Amino acid sequence: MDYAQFLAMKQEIALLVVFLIVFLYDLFMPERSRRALPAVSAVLMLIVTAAGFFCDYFGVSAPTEAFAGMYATSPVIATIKNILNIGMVIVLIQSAKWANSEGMVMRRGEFYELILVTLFGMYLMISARHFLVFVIGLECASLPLAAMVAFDKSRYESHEAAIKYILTAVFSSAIFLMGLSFVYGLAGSLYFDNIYMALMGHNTKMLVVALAFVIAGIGFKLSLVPFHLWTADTYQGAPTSVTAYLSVISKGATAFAFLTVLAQAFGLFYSQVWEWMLYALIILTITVGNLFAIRQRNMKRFLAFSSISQAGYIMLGIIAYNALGVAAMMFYILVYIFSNLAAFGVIGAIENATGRVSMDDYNGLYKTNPRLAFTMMLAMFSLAGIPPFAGFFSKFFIFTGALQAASPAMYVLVLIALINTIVSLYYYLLVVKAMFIKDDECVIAPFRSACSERIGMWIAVAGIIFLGLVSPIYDSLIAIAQSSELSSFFLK
Amino acid sequence: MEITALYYLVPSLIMFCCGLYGFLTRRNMIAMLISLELMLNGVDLNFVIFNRFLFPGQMEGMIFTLFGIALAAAETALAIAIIINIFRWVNNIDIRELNQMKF
Amino acid sequence: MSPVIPVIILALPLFMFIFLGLCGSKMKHPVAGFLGTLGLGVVMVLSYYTAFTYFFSGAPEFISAAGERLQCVMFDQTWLQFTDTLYISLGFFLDPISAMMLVVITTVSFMVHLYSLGYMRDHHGVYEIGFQRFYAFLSLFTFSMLGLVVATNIFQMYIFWELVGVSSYLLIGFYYRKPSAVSASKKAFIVTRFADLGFLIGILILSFYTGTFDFTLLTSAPVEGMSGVYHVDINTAEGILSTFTSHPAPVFMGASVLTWALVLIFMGGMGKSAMMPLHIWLPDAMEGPTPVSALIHAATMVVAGVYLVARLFPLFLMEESALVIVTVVGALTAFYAAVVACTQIDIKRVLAFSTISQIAFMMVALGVARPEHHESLGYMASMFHLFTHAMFKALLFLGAGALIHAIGSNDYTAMHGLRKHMPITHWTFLIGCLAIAGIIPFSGFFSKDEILSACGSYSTLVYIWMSLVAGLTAFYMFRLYYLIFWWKEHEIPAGHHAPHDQPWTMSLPLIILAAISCVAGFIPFGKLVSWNGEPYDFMAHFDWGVASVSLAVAVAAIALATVMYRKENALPAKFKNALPNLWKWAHLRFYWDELYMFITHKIIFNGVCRALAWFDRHIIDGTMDAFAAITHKASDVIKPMQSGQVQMYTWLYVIGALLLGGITILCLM
Amino acid sequence: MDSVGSIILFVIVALSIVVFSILAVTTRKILRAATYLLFTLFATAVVYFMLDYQFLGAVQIAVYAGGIVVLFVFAILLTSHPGHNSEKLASKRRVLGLIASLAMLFIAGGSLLARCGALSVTKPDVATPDMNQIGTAMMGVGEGQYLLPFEAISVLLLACIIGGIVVARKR
Amino acid sequence: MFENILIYFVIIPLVMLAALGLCRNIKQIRAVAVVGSLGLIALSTVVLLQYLDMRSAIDAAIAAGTATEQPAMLFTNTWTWFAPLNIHLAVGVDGISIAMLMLSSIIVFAGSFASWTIKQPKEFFLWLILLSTGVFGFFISVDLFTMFMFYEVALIPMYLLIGVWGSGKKNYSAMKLTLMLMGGSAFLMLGLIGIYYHSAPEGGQLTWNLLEIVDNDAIPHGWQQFLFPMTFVGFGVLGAMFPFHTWSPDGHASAPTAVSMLHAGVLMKLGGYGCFRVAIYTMPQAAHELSWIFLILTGISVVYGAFCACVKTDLKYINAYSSVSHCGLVLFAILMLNETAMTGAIMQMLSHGLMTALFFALIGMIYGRTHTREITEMGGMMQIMPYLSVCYVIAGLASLGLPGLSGFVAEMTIFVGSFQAGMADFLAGHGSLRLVFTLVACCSIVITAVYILRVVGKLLFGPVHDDHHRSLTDATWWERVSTVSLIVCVAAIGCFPNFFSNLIKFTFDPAIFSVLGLK
Repeated sequence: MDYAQFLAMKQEIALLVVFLIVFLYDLFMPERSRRALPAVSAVLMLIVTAAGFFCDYFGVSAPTEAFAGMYATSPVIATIKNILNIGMVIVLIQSAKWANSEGMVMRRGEFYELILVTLFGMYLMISARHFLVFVIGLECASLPLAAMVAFDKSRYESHEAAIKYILTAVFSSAIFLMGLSFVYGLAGSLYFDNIYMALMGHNTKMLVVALAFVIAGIGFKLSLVPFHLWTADTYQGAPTSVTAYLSVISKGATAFAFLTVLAQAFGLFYSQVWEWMLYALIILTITVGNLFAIRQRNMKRFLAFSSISQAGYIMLGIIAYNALGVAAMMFYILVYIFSNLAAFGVIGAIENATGRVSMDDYNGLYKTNPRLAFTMMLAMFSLAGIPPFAGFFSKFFIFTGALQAASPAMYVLVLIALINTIVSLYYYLLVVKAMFIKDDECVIAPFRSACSERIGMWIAVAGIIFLGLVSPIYDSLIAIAQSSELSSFFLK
Repeated sequence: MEITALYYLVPSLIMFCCGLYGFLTRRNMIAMLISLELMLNGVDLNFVIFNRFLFPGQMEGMIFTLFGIALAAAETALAIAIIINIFRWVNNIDIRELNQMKF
Repeated sequence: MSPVIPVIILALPLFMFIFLGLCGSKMKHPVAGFLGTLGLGVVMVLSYYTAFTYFFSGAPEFISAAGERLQCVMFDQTWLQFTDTLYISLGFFLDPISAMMLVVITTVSFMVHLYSLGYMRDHHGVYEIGFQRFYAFLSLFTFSMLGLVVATNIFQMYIFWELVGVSSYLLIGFYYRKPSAVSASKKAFIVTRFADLGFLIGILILSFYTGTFDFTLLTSAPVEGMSGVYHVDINTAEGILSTFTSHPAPVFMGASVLTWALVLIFMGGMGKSAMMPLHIWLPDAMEGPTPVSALIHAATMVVAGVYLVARLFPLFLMEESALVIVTVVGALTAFYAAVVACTQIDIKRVLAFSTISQIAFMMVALGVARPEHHESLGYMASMFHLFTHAMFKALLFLGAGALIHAIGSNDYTAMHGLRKHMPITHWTFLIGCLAIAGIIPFSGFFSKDEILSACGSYSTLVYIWMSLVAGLTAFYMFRLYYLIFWWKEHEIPAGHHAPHDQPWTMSLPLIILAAISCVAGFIPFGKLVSWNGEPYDFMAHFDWGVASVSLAVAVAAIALATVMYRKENALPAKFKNALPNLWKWAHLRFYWDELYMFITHKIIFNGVCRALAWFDRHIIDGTMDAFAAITHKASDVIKPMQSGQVQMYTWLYVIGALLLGGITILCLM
Repeated sequence: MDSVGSIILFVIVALSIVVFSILAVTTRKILRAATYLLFTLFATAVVYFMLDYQFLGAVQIAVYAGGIVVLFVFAILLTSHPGHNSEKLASKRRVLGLIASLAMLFIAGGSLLARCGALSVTKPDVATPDMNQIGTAMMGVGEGQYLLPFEAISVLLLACIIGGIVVARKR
Repeated sequence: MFENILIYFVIIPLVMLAALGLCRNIKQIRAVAVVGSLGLIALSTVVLLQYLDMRSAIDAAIAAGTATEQPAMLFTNTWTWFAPLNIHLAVGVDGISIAMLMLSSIIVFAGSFASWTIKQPKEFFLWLILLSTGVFGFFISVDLFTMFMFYEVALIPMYLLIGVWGSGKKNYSAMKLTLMLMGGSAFLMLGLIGIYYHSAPEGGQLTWNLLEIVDNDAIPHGWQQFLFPMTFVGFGVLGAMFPFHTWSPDGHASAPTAVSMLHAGVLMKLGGYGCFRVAIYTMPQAAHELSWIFLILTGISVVYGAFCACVKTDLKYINAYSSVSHCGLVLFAILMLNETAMTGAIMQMLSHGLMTALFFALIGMIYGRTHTREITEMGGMMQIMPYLSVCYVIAGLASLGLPGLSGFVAEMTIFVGSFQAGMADFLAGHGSLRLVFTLVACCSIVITAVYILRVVGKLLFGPVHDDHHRSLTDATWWERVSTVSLIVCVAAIGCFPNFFSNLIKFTFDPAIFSVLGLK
């Protein structure tokens, strides 16, 4: 028994330490100091993040495995976790006002605890090299979220969203497990590496069905069409901070985990099976997400559909199946975190101040709250991929990664994705239009948003502006991706 | 006559499909959860069967089932908590009436 | 001769245009007019000096030892390089016809400048609005016209060709408050622009095959030992013909490519010179101030087409068919215009049709010119007629202007019996009429006679035809003359002055031009101008038979006019009633305008433009909008997916997962 | 060659799984559905026993039958109105549900049948893991040992407890 | 980084943006706009002069035997940006780019004056200058990535500029314009990435640098067949190529004055420039083989736009369709793959840029006074606002190709070049498509005259239509500055075309033509 193996899980441990501190802080501190809980958790996360960047997590410079290959970490994994950490910090900062609000005080501590646990679950998903760990990670990342979605007790929507979310989540995990049982039946093991080896030579219908179920199960978390239908309702109903968290962190983590699963367990079937499955799913996801986004008036619902189609773009990095694609995907996730959080920051600020979330409420926002409008506009432009904002670079790189394959099918796929960017530009511009061009009698009155919200938005805006222009960020990501253990799968 | 793995798989699969059917058709949310349990149970059975018949030397399937049961329990508990919450709001647990958010 | 003077000749009017255009509105009216006139006077003097030097100095670059007149490129500056060989240059080309044109243009232009000082103000001495602008435009026109005639290459000609078109547009539309003037100017520009399209394509064809725009390379050969000096050489034109025939595709749609090129170029000439069927703009152009009509639409610009054909005459000689087309177009136009002129009421319209008819005479003369017939007498005759016509037609127009200025109307019905009130106008007008009618010894007699004898030596049919037209000319001119100056004068309404002669600024040009019309016929034109530069003794070829016949025809026509219109009588009405349809058709110019209106408005504007605009808005733009609409529609169609029912969500989820697996299985099988 | 007794037992258990599953999802009375679920779970436990996984069978009965079903019953009693315990199913939904579940049966079953060669094996006669082995596996870090999932699921369960409390708490 | 003069074309606008942020009142904003655009004009002049100097110095060196050939571009410099993808910030100019830079700076200058009294000036100039940053960046870039980035930077401010400051159905137009142009750039992005992946021979270092791509000449033939249409259509949309031109009428009609000026004057040139610089430069064989498709489309554009302009009654619509026609001519000429025609195309870009900017400036000024753009509701403007009317006539004459103004030289160069190309094709038995469409395009000179004179006649001449208009005033001094600066440039090109022609022509890479066997 070598329990020292737990030391390989530095990031997870750091996170659990944060969790524990928050837990204890919430338990034992007097009510007055508990108001500082958001700040405490944000600072702690910030420390973890900074440690990730500056101390390289005490040496995760090479791929490491633990628990006989059940758990793995490597620079690329550490990086993606770091990216999630950054998003987490912003989410924590942005949630402060809401968490300290009247109705939330009772549940403030639990919110931070649960959110940290879900992040832990995502870490596990990313690092898992065994399906049991993966499943636990997946559940860990979804179940507490259901509780968080239901946090807004004063709003009926919150409950409806929660029940929709948890029912679909459990259902999808049933389907996923079904697929997994087939995989097990074929391979006789749940270790990714063993599956990879055992499936060599197999190409049965059972495998295809299993893959379809596995993809469906993970696609649920990524909100790939047609497994996405919970997304909009849940996003709309959930508290804004939770929605933000769901839309960026959860999605980013799952995307990367998805890649890991597909590459490391089913890498052999890339060109025969799952490339085509993803091909269809990406087209569906981008298109349907866009088509629904057009008609939305509720900002959160709107961003839900936008995030669905963004997930499609993220998937391009997976289907590219090369180091460029992985780097582009990480970069995309990073940029997406900042852009989406900027948007949610604005939505949250406005919701907290006025309780309004409809796009029509935003009419003429620029006249009264120019900075909020500007932030929102930058977020929209970044999401739409307009230079010089970061979204442009991430889109460009992800397309570049996808096209490295140079197959005609990939060109068609990218073309469809590109055409969809026009549709997406349309609805992002609708928001800009509402804020800058339209006018309304009942414009949201000028207000000063909370300090925490401002900090969150400033960080997000800085990211939107600088992430793309400052090239070392992407350069280092690509260096990491090229050196990663995933690269060895791409060659096979 | 020999009872092969295939025979064992039949009830498990049917259980899964029944659960699916129930989940898709029942109005009562708790009934839906019950159906979900059926599905999860079917899956568990699958694991066990595969383990026992095809890979008897190890116990991954069994362990997985063990964890699966725990997961099912956790899921159910949380789901029921939320359902009760809903019930407090609308005094009803008919899933079809939970459609305020749509389109 | 140094190139300084040519440069000044071109630059001064341009400068005057810019100067008057920019600063004119800040000046007093007379100052602007005076400056313009002065500038033009200087240009006129310099042009006279240039022409005189060219014709009479005997300098070796102008005339060879054998007495052949040479072509001299005074200067040539590359303006726009297309390829190594193809480039547009701006230069000054001096040869007999350009020297002659310098004189014509500056003379008439100066007269008009002078005349306008009086004309462009009302009876109380108040200047017209835009008086300065008027002079600026006149300068612009003069510049353009001078640039056109001294062009060293066909593209320079095209450039100035466009510029005169624009000047003409601006001047016709001078009274821009009058909708009729605006539409007339528009019509003039567009019709000539259409013709220029042909011109441009002709140039493109010609330049593609020959690889040059230069007239000197198209029609002439350099004179040994002197740079920039050339003489007309038929061998060059033959070389070009062989270039065309030796190309892989020498024939296009039944005609040789050279013919196509020449005919297209001639189309440009037809537009500017108002040949049928592109003549419709000229009568309308009379909406401009009368001095403008005199300058542009009688004396100078409208003969540009003739000048163009003359300039390329050696090339036209290479293609018999092209010359035949020139002849036919000219002959038909001459007759048509003459007939129409007999029925017009507006005196300027009569003069306009007369101009068309006379220019057609020049065209015919070029068309029938052949070296084998009297050494291309037609060419010389055409140029001669151009010269004399410019003078007497300018005279007639300026006279008409004096009448209009006095009466305030263009219709002869408002005039009648003015000979007593306006003696100077009367006598000068009469001289003009006699000149155009071809009565010895006025200038028109000589030039017309030469044209007729050139026709005669080419074909009897053309000769008889043109003689008939000459008779018609005499008839309608004297009809006009009698109607204006004879007949019973109108009552003068109380409080109005009787019409009277105009101030000296208007009378002096009339007198000068009348004097020139009287004596110009005696200029030994053949000695100065001939197609190949070799002097040509006209008197040696003079055909008294032709001369007497034409004189007899003219006299007979005048007599007929006298009988009919000497004083008010029933004859014209009887005549009109005898041939009502003919009269009506002629009066309405044989419905050419209506035909054009039909084509342009009904077919092109309504049929093409509106249809295209509709197509654009509804089909093309509709398609683009349809993309958006389809997207929205698709969004509506898939809306039920998001029904809010979890069970439907999961149903779709399952079906999606199963389809994903099922279809992949099917595809793999 | 299995004994007739085991065949009969299998048939009975399989039939009861099938029948009770169907009943559980078709019965109108929700409490009955919970009961049928209980029966199904019991039958499943019997299958586990038949496959020599005694520990698993015990867990199944204890956790599932004992824990979850009781939870269900409480929930049902908490949320049901007197006399309101039956539900009507829309036939359209039923058709859709039937389609989906039959398609699932067809595709999943078909894909299993496609591998019927490999699956047509009888129960191999090897010893199943005993409690000791299971315990070691749960606490080990080597190949085929599950300390990490074990620890992870504890975090998950903790989170679910917290979440459940927060959600269920009235305020 | 700052030793390269070209980079200042981006830095100056950025500095202007920063300065705008500090501005407190309209005077300061105006000062920033004017000083900045003057700085840009000065900068482009300096670049021009230095460029000519350097060219002649190299010529001398060649004559002396110390140099072998003229480099394709001068002032080249690259700074690594995204090293793994070999993306650089690469700059360099040749005569064409310089011409475009000068055009842009002049129009920015004129546009600043044309929006002297705009409401919300700070935001307006913010977007306007952001737009010009994109434009300048595009013209100085030789790296496909940065080029594309700047291209899109230039596109998006249009949405807000039209949406906020526009008129009429501005929302619809702004959206349509933005979406269609971004649609074009979708194809473009695909094409550019495709070019990148085939930019080097097997095993070579892939590159985004145009000059290297041209040197490598490695794009396989089959891929050219695919990538050429992508890039050409991508840029062609912005060049208002039929049938992708419909954003232009609505967009221009709704845009505020300075935006119309910049958009028609400069942005649409991005399309033509890109078609030439990217599509044809890098893929000459495909250009040669596939040019017929686009020749048909652009040939249609030329006459189609002109015909449509004939029936429109809204001044901006007329001018927008006229832009379709003129810009069609640009693409048309580029596709002739003939040096003369291409030179003409670039000159046409200059010419159209200037005169259409002038047109839009004037229309804006007239609209600002009369509050209508319907020519049926106006008339006799010459009596009311003679200065503006005269400028309008000059713009019209330039547009219909009056010698001495810029339109003539550009069109004639195009026609001569296209005709040469067409006849060469025809005589070599390659079909008569080029020839026929050259003749069709020539017809546009007549149609142009028709619609220009129609407008001039209805709008400026004739009696005053609406007596309320009599009280309107003529141009203010800032409007005069705006128009005069454009008119002077129009006349300068028209009077001294050879300077511009040589500037442009000199820089054509003969390699392209030798590939095609055309020179």
